[in-house]
Amino acid sequence: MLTILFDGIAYGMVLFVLACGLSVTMGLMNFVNLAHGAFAMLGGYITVLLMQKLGVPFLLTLPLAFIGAALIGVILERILYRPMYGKSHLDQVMFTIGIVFMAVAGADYLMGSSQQIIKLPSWLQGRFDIGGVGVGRYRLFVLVVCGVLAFSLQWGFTKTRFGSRLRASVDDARVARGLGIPVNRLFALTFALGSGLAGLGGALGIELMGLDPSFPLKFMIYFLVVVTVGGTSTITGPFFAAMLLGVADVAGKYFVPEIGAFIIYVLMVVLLIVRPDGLFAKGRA
Amino acid sequence: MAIRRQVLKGALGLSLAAALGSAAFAQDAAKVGLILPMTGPFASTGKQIDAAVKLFLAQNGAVFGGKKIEIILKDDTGNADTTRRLAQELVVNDKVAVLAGFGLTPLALAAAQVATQAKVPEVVMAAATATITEASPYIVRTSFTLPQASEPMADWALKNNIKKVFTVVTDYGPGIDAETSFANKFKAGGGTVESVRVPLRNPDFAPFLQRASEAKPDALFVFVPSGIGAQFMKQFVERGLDKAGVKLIGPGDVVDDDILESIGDVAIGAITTHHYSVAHDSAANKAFVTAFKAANGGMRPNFMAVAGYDGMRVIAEALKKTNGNTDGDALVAAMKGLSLESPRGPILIDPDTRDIVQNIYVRKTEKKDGELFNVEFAIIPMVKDPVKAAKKQ
Amino acid sequence: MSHLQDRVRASLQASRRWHIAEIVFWLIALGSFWAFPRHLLLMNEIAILALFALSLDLILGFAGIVSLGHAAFLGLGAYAAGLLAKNGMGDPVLGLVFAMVVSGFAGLLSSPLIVKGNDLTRLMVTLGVVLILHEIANSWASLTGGADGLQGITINPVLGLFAFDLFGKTAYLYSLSVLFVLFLVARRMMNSPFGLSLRAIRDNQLRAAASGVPPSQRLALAYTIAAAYAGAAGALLAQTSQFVSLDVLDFHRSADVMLVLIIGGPGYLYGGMIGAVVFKFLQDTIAAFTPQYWMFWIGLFLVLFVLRGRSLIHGGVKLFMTRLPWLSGRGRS
Amino acid sequence: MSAVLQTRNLVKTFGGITATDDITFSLEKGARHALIGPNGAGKTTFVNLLTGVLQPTAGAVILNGEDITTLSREARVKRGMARTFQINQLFATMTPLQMIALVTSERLGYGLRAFNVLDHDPRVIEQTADILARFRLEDIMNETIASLPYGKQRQVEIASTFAAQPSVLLLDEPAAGVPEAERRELLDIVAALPADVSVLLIEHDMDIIFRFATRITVLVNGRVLADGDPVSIARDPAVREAYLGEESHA
Repeated sequence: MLTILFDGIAYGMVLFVLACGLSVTMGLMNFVNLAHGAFAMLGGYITVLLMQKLGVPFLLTLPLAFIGAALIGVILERILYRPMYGKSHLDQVMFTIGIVFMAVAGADYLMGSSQQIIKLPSWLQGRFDIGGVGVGRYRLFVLVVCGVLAFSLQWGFTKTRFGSRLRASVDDARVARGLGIPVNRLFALTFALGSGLAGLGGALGIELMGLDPSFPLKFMIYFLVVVTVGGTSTITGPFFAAMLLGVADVAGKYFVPEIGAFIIYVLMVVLLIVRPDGLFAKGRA
Repeated sequence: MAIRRQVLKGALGLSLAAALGSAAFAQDAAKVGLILPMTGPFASTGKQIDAAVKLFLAQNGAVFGGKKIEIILKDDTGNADTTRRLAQELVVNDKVAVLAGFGLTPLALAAAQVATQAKVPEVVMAAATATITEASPYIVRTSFTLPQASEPMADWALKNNIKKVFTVVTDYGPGIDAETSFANKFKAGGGTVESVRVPLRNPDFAPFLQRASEAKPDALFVFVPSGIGAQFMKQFVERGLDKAGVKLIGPGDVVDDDILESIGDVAIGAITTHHYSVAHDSAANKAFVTAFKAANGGMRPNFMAVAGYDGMRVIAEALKKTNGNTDGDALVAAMKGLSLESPRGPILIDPDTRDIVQNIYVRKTEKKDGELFNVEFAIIPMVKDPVKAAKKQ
Repeated sequence: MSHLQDRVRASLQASRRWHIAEIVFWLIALGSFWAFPRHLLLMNEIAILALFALSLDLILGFAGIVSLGHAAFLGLGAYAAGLLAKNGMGDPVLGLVFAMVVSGFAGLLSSPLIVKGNDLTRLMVTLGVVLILHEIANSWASLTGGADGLQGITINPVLGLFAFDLFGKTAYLYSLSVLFVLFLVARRMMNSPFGLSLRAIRDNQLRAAASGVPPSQRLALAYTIAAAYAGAAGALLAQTSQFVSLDVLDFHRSADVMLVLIIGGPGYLYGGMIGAVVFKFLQDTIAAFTPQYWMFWIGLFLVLFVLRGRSLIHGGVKLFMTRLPWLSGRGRS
Repeated sequence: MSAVLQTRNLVKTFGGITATDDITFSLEKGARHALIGPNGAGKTTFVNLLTGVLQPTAGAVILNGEDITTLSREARVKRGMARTFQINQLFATMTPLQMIALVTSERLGYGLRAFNVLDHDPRVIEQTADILARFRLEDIMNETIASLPYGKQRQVEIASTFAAQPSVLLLDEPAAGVPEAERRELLDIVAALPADVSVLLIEHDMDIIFRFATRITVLVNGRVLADGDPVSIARDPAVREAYLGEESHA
């Protein structure tokens, strides 16, 4: 029972790291980025390649996955995404679906269509018991890493100057510009951070979610659920949304495996009907 | 500009080849429409079969019964509607004598009606749900059926003191086939079974494996499509099920030779029943494996490849028997009852069901010379598809 | 009757008059039957895709609703028609009507989710609905055949006269006829007061409400009609292939149809049809050269298209279409 | 009393902020009533409450004796309340003719007729032609609205509200953003509005206010500060301090 809760939380944590970047970019520029998962996939493949081809240890590949995805994120933001900000949501959707398609086919071309597999260091394999609760070492590791990340993001978002400027811009980009906040640069930075986090999430998620070229499509819905349910103006919103989703998904499959696959979608549609502006929205559409 | 020129060149080349082809071989060509998923999640199936088909033709020449076999390869991306359309176009436009390939059950079924209407043999080289051959009198199968591979597992388990089994299968045709055939046989022999089905698009096995571990079974019977087998095996070990003494058993898909190496050591000790292992100990197989690896950059052939190889051989033998007559009924009649020595051992096309009859081997995954293999240690000779066999009685 | 009234009447009339290009368009569509006998199957697919895109145009082009899950209604229609035929009622027209009713009803039921909320919520809800349907179709194997697809569909001859053949002759003419009839209906609707009110909502919801147009009611209705149209496309798919697979509910169906409509340009009814021709042609051509990676080229095409190509392509289309008076000033970009 | 539009103790709060604070207001039949106040006084919120864009926290809105507080926007239009917006809100891809024909057909209740065509209905044609003529739009009736100059667009917007045959018309800064050259024509149109239509004018421009208004209500901080004829309002010291004082700063 507790093991299921634990598994769910670990799963939710990865979802959070994967999706939180998306929530900030969506809130900041009101930009619908369906291609977020492509950055996650990129991070995943960076880890796979580094480990398989160069024998880089797993832990070391994680920051590299972050940096790689962030770097590509910045470049794409500069040359491709920026002209899209002013366009309609429909255009943004089409554009980012295009990116997803390219990423999926590109990954297939470069890496092959099969599931990628990595070998974790032995200290991350297996599990141990804490008071009768089976705890997977890797899941615990993920939980700690993502937990620390979530806390530092929350701290950065609420306590630092960067954070307060970001919040001001998310609230109202026009006013923020008026106050002399360099919203564009801020957004590029945030986009990089968001893509980087996605990359890191993708790398961490290989063991839990698998990694193959269809990753961006398969998980698009999960990211979007986290963002829509959690709202786009806080860190805590998506965090709790991801937790809820992770636990509900895992618990649902455990207790009622027959309908396990439905739970997340039903949950989302119900939440959207009850709270169309997100679970934690404060009256802002 | 450069791209355009290339495109033009390509187009020119193609049409030229087509023109020449139809002129030179109009009388003595037998076209085979090979429909495979070359892209998408099941691309590895397509690649294996395509490579095996090419290997067969390279080894044996392409002329049988006075007809030169000409392969037209089409990619259906694993999408059943496309399969149906491609099959129809191949029959109508290209006038193929045989349809072959079919990576998944729905794809094979989608083409069944075309085969019946056009009276063209459909040689199924991969799809493994038992009922497929009943969808059309023109379907001949050279792969295997899941009940065929799963039932012997139940026998083996009962004999080896396994009393309680937890089954985890992917929730689609083949998975359900594997689960029911295993469970029925196992229960009939006095064992107890608990089952869960995993959604086809499942990102995380944790909750299912958790249930499995709480059930404390003697063995875990698993069927998942070969691509996600690795993920399953790792989580199986991560959850400590192997240390708890739970045996991993099932049909051989989960330890597919093609990806066994990348699954890694977690696979060691898995007991599976299947019709082909790359480690099968026979001269024919050694020759096959060596030639296959040489032609494909070291890629191991798996059970898909052997089915593609034998499928081509069945077509070739049928052409020989009919002396080049490409009439569909004649070809199917010629295929019925064909008995061959395949790299996997002896095989027979059952004249009643047009399905394959073959040895099923019990194997254990082991490490040999630094490589992982499914090593065969017992044989159940010439197994018929049990589902259709039961129906007849 | 004043002179001004005559002019008003003339202007209103002009907006729905048939243009020669339209007639030519349909003649070409019919003529292709004899011109390309080897490609009837592909042309049948084009006609079905065109109908599906037309249905999306009704909500996206005319009502401005962005949907990522339009395949939900395609799939429902396909399964509805397929199941009806499987259970002994194989008359194609009956199946078509049944599919339209089922899908339309589903559209009506889900419309409250669509009319409220912003673009993002709509994207999510539409995507969610189609995913749920996909899961249902997958799990409820006793009804739908699950991942194996719906087998054993037998379709009677159209009107009891024309049996479906392997060459796709009947299939193409049947699909084209259905497309044409439903197009006529749509054309009439979009030139009616109702159609005008949809355009009003799309152009400016604030002003529409302030002009006495109830947006929720109209959007719900448009959504229902579009769902029924998508259901018809699904029925055609099921009937002409005598087979239904889970793929009809797949995400790529929704994405493809959006792409199709964007290529042709939304909001003037022909966009979906032109887009369907271009899309299938592209798919076939690209797939012939790089069978493995055509998805990449489609993606690249999309990106470039949205970034700058649209004005280029639509410039050409518009130049041609500006002759159509009822098109004037439509292109929304 | 012949009030066509009234509010009773209307309150609207956003979070902790009270934007509309207990406003009781009445618009007489045939009046030319101006609503003025400094920026942030709550004029726009008040108009949104009247037209149904926002729902009040407390209080009631009464139109021609009927409580319309909970009615939708479009239902209020049907009952005779039309408005223009501070920034033009038009159907950019339509022609003026189409826009006016649309409003007319909606007023006649044709909106759900999916298989009729407009040019078959003499009433739509007659009334559309009538509005086009009255607002001098004949020459541009077949142009795309988006391509018209801003002043003309304003004219189209006012004309389209008249197609709804309102008894109450809310004009939100009708001259705002209109270039000087086109202003005169627009103001002439406002001046020539039929006398039986009651007009509520929300304005900043004192010239316009004193040219048209027969009565003025001053809003400050969401409250009615003063209410009366133009002369008494102009003399009111509280108004001068609160409103005109700030006006001179701006």
